Amino acid sequence: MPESVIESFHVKRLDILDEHGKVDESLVPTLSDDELKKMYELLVLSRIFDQRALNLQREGRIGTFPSMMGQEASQIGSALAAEKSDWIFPSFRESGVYITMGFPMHSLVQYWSGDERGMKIPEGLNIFPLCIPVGTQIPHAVGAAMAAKYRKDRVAVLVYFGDGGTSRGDFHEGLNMAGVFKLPVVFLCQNNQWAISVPREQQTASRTIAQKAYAYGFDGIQVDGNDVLAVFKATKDAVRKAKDGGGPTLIECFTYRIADHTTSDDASRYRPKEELEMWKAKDPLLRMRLFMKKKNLWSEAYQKEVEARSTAAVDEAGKKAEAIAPPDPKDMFTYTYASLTQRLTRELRDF
Amino acid sequence: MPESVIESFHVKRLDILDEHGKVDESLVPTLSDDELKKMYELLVLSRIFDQRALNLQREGRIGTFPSMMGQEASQIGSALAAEKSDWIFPSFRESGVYITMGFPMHSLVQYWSGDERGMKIPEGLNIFPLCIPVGTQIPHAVGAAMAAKYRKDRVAVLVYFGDGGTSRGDFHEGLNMAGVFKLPVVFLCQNNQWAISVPREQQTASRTIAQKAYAYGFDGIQVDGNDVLAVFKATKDAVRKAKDGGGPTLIECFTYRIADHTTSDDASRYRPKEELEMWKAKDPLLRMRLFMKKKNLWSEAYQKEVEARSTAAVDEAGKKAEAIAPPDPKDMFTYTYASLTQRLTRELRDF
Amino acid sequence: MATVNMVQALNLALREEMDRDKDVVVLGEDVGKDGGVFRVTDGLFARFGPERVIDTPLAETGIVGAAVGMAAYGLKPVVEIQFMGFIYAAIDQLFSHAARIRARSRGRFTGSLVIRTPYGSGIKALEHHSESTEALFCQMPGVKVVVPSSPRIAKGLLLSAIRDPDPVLFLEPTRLYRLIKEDLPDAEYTIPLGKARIAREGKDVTVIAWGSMLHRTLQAVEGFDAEVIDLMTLNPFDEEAVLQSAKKTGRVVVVHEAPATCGLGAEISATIAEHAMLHLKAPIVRVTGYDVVLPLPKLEDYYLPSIEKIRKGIETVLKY
Amino acid sequence: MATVNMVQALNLALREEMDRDKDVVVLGEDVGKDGGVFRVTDGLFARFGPERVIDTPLAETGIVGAAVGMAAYGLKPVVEIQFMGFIYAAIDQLFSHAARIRARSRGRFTGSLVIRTPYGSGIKALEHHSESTEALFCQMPGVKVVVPSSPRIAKGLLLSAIRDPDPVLFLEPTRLYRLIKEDLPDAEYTIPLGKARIAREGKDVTVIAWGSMLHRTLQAVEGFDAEVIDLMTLNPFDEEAVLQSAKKTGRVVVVHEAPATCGLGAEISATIAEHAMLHLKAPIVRVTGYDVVLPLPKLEDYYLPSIEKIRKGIETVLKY
Ligand SMILES: Cc1ncc(C[n+]2csc(CCOP(=O)(O)OP(=O)(O)O)c2C)c(N)n1
Ligand SMILES: Cc1ncc(C[n+]2csc(CCOP(=O)(O)OP(=O)(O)O)c2C)c(N)n1
Ligand SMILES: [Mg+2]
Ligand SMILES: [Mg+2]
Repeated sequence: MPESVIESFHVKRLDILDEHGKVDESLVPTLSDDELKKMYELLVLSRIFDQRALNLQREGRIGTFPSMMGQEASQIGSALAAEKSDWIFPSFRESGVYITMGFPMHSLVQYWSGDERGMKIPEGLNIFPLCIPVGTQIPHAVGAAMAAKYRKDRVAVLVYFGDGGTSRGDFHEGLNMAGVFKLPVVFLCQNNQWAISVPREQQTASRTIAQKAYAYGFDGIQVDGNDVLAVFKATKDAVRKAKDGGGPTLIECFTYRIADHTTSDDASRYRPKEELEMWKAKDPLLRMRLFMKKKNLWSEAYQKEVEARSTAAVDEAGKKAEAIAPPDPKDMFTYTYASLTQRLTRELRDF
Repeated sequence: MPESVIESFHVKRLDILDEHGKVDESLVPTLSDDELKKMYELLVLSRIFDQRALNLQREGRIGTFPSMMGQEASQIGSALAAEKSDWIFPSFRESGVYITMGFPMHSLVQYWSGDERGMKIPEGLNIFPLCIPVGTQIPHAVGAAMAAKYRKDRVAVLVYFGDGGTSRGDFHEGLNMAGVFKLPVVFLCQNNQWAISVPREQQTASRTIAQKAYAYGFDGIQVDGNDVLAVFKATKDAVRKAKDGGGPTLIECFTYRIADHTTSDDASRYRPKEELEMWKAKDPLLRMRLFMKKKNLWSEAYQKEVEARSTAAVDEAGKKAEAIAPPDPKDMFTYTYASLTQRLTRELRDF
Repeated sequence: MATVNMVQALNLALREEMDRDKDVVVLGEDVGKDGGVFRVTDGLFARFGPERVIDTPLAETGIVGAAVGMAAYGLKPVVEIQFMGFIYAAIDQLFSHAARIRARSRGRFTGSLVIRTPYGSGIKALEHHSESTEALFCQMPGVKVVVPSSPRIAKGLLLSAIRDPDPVLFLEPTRLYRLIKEDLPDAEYTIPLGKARIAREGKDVTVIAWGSMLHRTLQAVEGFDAEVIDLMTLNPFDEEAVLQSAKKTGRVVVVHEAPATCGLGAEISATIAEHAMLHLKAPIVRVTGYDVVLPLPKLEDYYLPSIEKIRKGIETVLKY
Repeated sequence: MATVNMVQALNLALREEMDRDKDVVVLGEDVGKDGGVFRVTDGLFARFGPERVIDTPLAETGIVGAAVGMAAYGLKPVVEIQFMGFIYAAIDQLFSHAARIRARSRGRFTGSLVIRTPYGSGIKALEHHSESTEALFCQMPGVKVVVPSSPRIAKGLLLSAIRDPDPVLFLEPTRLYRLIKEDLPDAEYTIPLGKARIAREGKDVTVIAWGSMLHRTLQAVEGFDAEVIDLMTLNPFDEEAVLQSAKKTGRVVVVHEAPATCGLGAEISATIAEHAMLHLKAPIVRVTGYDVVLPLPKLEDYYLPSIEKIRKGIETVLKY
């Protein structure tokens, strides 16, 4: 009767591919050579897109931009685990997710240049526009999952957020609902160790982000977020579990934000250089390359070819975006309501 | 390297006094006979006050009232563990907490009769007015604890909320901050199994409320909320830990709402009768009486005397409240701002 | 032909629309087994089951946020917020997302959802149970705000709200829930959003009101040749109807229970002062609640616009 | 005598007040080591340490809710919300508690806190970084709302806001952060809340503005004999000053970047239409943003009241 233990939890961590390209064969997801190459090529493409965006910003051709450098494995690994019919709710740093899901790169450039037309979501693609108020996209994903469950559609919903996002009430209310209704959601936290200048330990006192799932009655797992194979496997498993009615999963991708928070930020004000250097060595592209090489899937020539192809695609996207005529000022009246109100009609007339 | 366990938790439950008045001697808090009697008498007084309030409501002399019946041990046991200098943030059902802290009963009656003057907090009493928006008092407690810590005051902050309150973002953001800053807060959840018509299992999928603490990096414990000794001990320990710089604790008082949600509710619409009967047998007053009897601290005469004294005090409070002259209508202009604005001055002039 | 009060009318609207369109789902606190604290969703749980009449955890942000996701997916969520005083935690989701997702996604996703909530004073309730902050929501482009004034109107407006492609905040005056009974036509009918209603024709003065204040106003205008406008949709409100009447009578009184400052009366008055000024014979008078923290029941009646205060307002403008 | 921009002026105000009163603490996201994303709290962390300059988790509800508790305990919390677009999650705590705790506790506890936040458009920022929803907050009794229009004014108003016994929402126009430099007197000075300022004397028309729109207005009135009022405190606003000027000139234009509907311009216009109508020679014109979802940078300039639009408004009322 006295003091008794009534519940116990064990938080797991998944690592498959280490910094030296060594893998745990027992855990490597079964992927064809082509699939591995596609995976690697998306890592490279995202990196090149990201670098280009940073340049465009420096040249003043786009506005403030949040770099995803260092988080490629977390984004590509997870997005590749989703099917086209699944629903994706990104945060604001997920260029890699948009690219992997087939969202046009030139639209991303157009959007970041301050043109809302870039966020027109192509029909047939179930990805939400990016979400800037931190964590607020989480309940949207939960609602979409409720709808999918009600319609008996076999879809999983993936929602992305950062370590900072886990502090918001939206995170709590969303995950709690997902637990109560056993919804097909995969909660993907990219714990990149920083929320602008606030380090992970000051964001929450819990040892891991993954363990927060147990507050909601479902499992959480931490994965090496710079290990694209581990992220892919964990997400694939969670997506399957979701579709099989097993309910939600929280995946903590343990990774790092290599760049400044955004182009308006100066991380040197608050972030120790050594930490940055330490993480640069864990580069997700590098270790994947070493792994591919061992499998004879990688060569200098191949690398050059992939980079050239990616650069060409990014050039193309940039050109295409710049070629778009500026929006008609009257465009701002178009989408506030389905149809113009009396007042908007007057305002438009006098515009 | 592969799948490894990186964190484990064990959620404990504390039971000391069972339904038959049997105690676990190894855990009984050391309380003098007078302290035990005071404890018991507060249980009785709260019960009698609660019954009276329900009658006053039926007679139309006060408005909607939320009964605390069944939760006396959770409220009195925890409030007795606080010192007068500690800060208390009740929810809306905590008549027993107000009474234990020495808040005048006639003021409670006055407040529930629809007169805000009843919530005038006496100087020297650090208790907040009751809080109706569920869960929103939690961040206030956290802020008060930050202030106390900054001032280096040796105080603990107790905040009360229900099982439903744990679903709100305010709960999450508050507990997370308390964990990060290691604040002297005791989070007291009265899990009375219902949030109006929503049963505990539909409020959250976690097996316990206590385990939610681990999402914030501190300990949670479940106690038998109908066991005043267990509640007292757990709270006392948490208060000491808080004052010693050990940080926050989440205490789940596992109890039951015997009455309807409020006098405007009809629980028979949604609640199984058997469940209610089952819990009535766990009455917190009954088991304390049996325990006191074993210790020769209880007799029929004592019971009669305590009830008579309590009834007299409640009669007195009722009379005092009813004797208060209705508020001056102009009173509503007094406390919106520290001083009247131009507009309020005009409105008051034309009133 | 059924004779019903507003609670029953709203319940009928929900039931009929859910029968008609299986994309309509209801969610909120205690809307299921309990049928809602005011019984507006009574019987829906039994009829449509827990997948369509969803008792949610106590989490207003999450509820409205989830509704945004449901609407994007293609459902028509009808959220109940238990009282308007508890809607503030949902404002972020409503303003930042429901109101903007159409614009943000360039029409691919819409925030086609309804948030129903009891509102207003006059039922001697606890703190936070008498809020009337409708103007907060009229300010946000992308949001529509509707207030019915009778059972028949409530049913017609709720059907329109559910079928509307934009997010609609549907405010239900608690004072009217059971105050009035009305006959409902058997045939389905809707009342368009964005249109006001002349509740009473008149020549000397225009009095504009909505919800429970409309009834006080109709009592107050006895003996005056007053035109009474029931605004019904607060945002976007029917400027044309308001301006037309203001130009006709040249005298305007706006009545609402919210405090004067930045209440909807301010917008109505400003619109008239901008577009009908030359037709005005008198100042535009607002008869409203005071700019104070809403008092508890004992002083509630002193806070609210009374019939006397409304008459005084009318007499003031008629002096000119 | 220091010549500073608004960021520096605000920083000085915080530093001096924290030196003077150790109950003043600063909290928010990135206010510590980083000194705030606009550097308003730069150097405070080094000077006052982590107990007084508190980097919080990313939780707007919790931050403002905690400030309510701190204020009740006796501190003077100065909260920074990183952008006004992220304040909505804090509205519940601000409206339900900060604004009411004085009334609820009958004066025992007060919501004496300041919420600073950058606001307004014109810096080509991302979505949610250009909000101007000041009128939302002017509507809630118990809350004060302040907007500075220059470095000197910013410092004086912030000191008053921190010392004010009621909750103050202090809106900092991002467009002005570094646009203007001004000399600050060395001696301590404050600028009282609730009082407007005649920024320019004139006879033919009264133009009312605040924050960054004040500067456009001052440029726009060139060549007109216009009186320009810098409102400075939006709630409670200086009715007397506004009415006095309106009665003097008989013509009023209100300028703000928020959409017209239920913007503060509506309240100002309604107040004049109620209390100075007989002195008016022309309709009251509002020059505002459009009632649309705030466009992204490419269309920002088309959304905002331009000098031309303001001049057109003035010409309109001068026609009468
Ligand atoms: C609700 C809200 N508050 C503040 C901000 C400003 N802001 C933008 S990103 C950010 C930090 C987010 O950190 P995290 O969630 O870890 O994502 P990361 O930036 O690391 O990808 C902040 C504070 C915001 N966008 N939304
Ligand atoms: C934010 C908010 N939403 C809804 C309500 C209406 N309401 C009052 S009490 C209650 C249930 C609270 O349940 P719980 O937290 O378990 O406390 P209990 O009533 O069981 O003591 C609800 C939904 C409220 N007061 N506040
Ligand atoms: Mg981060
Ligand atoms: Mg409960």
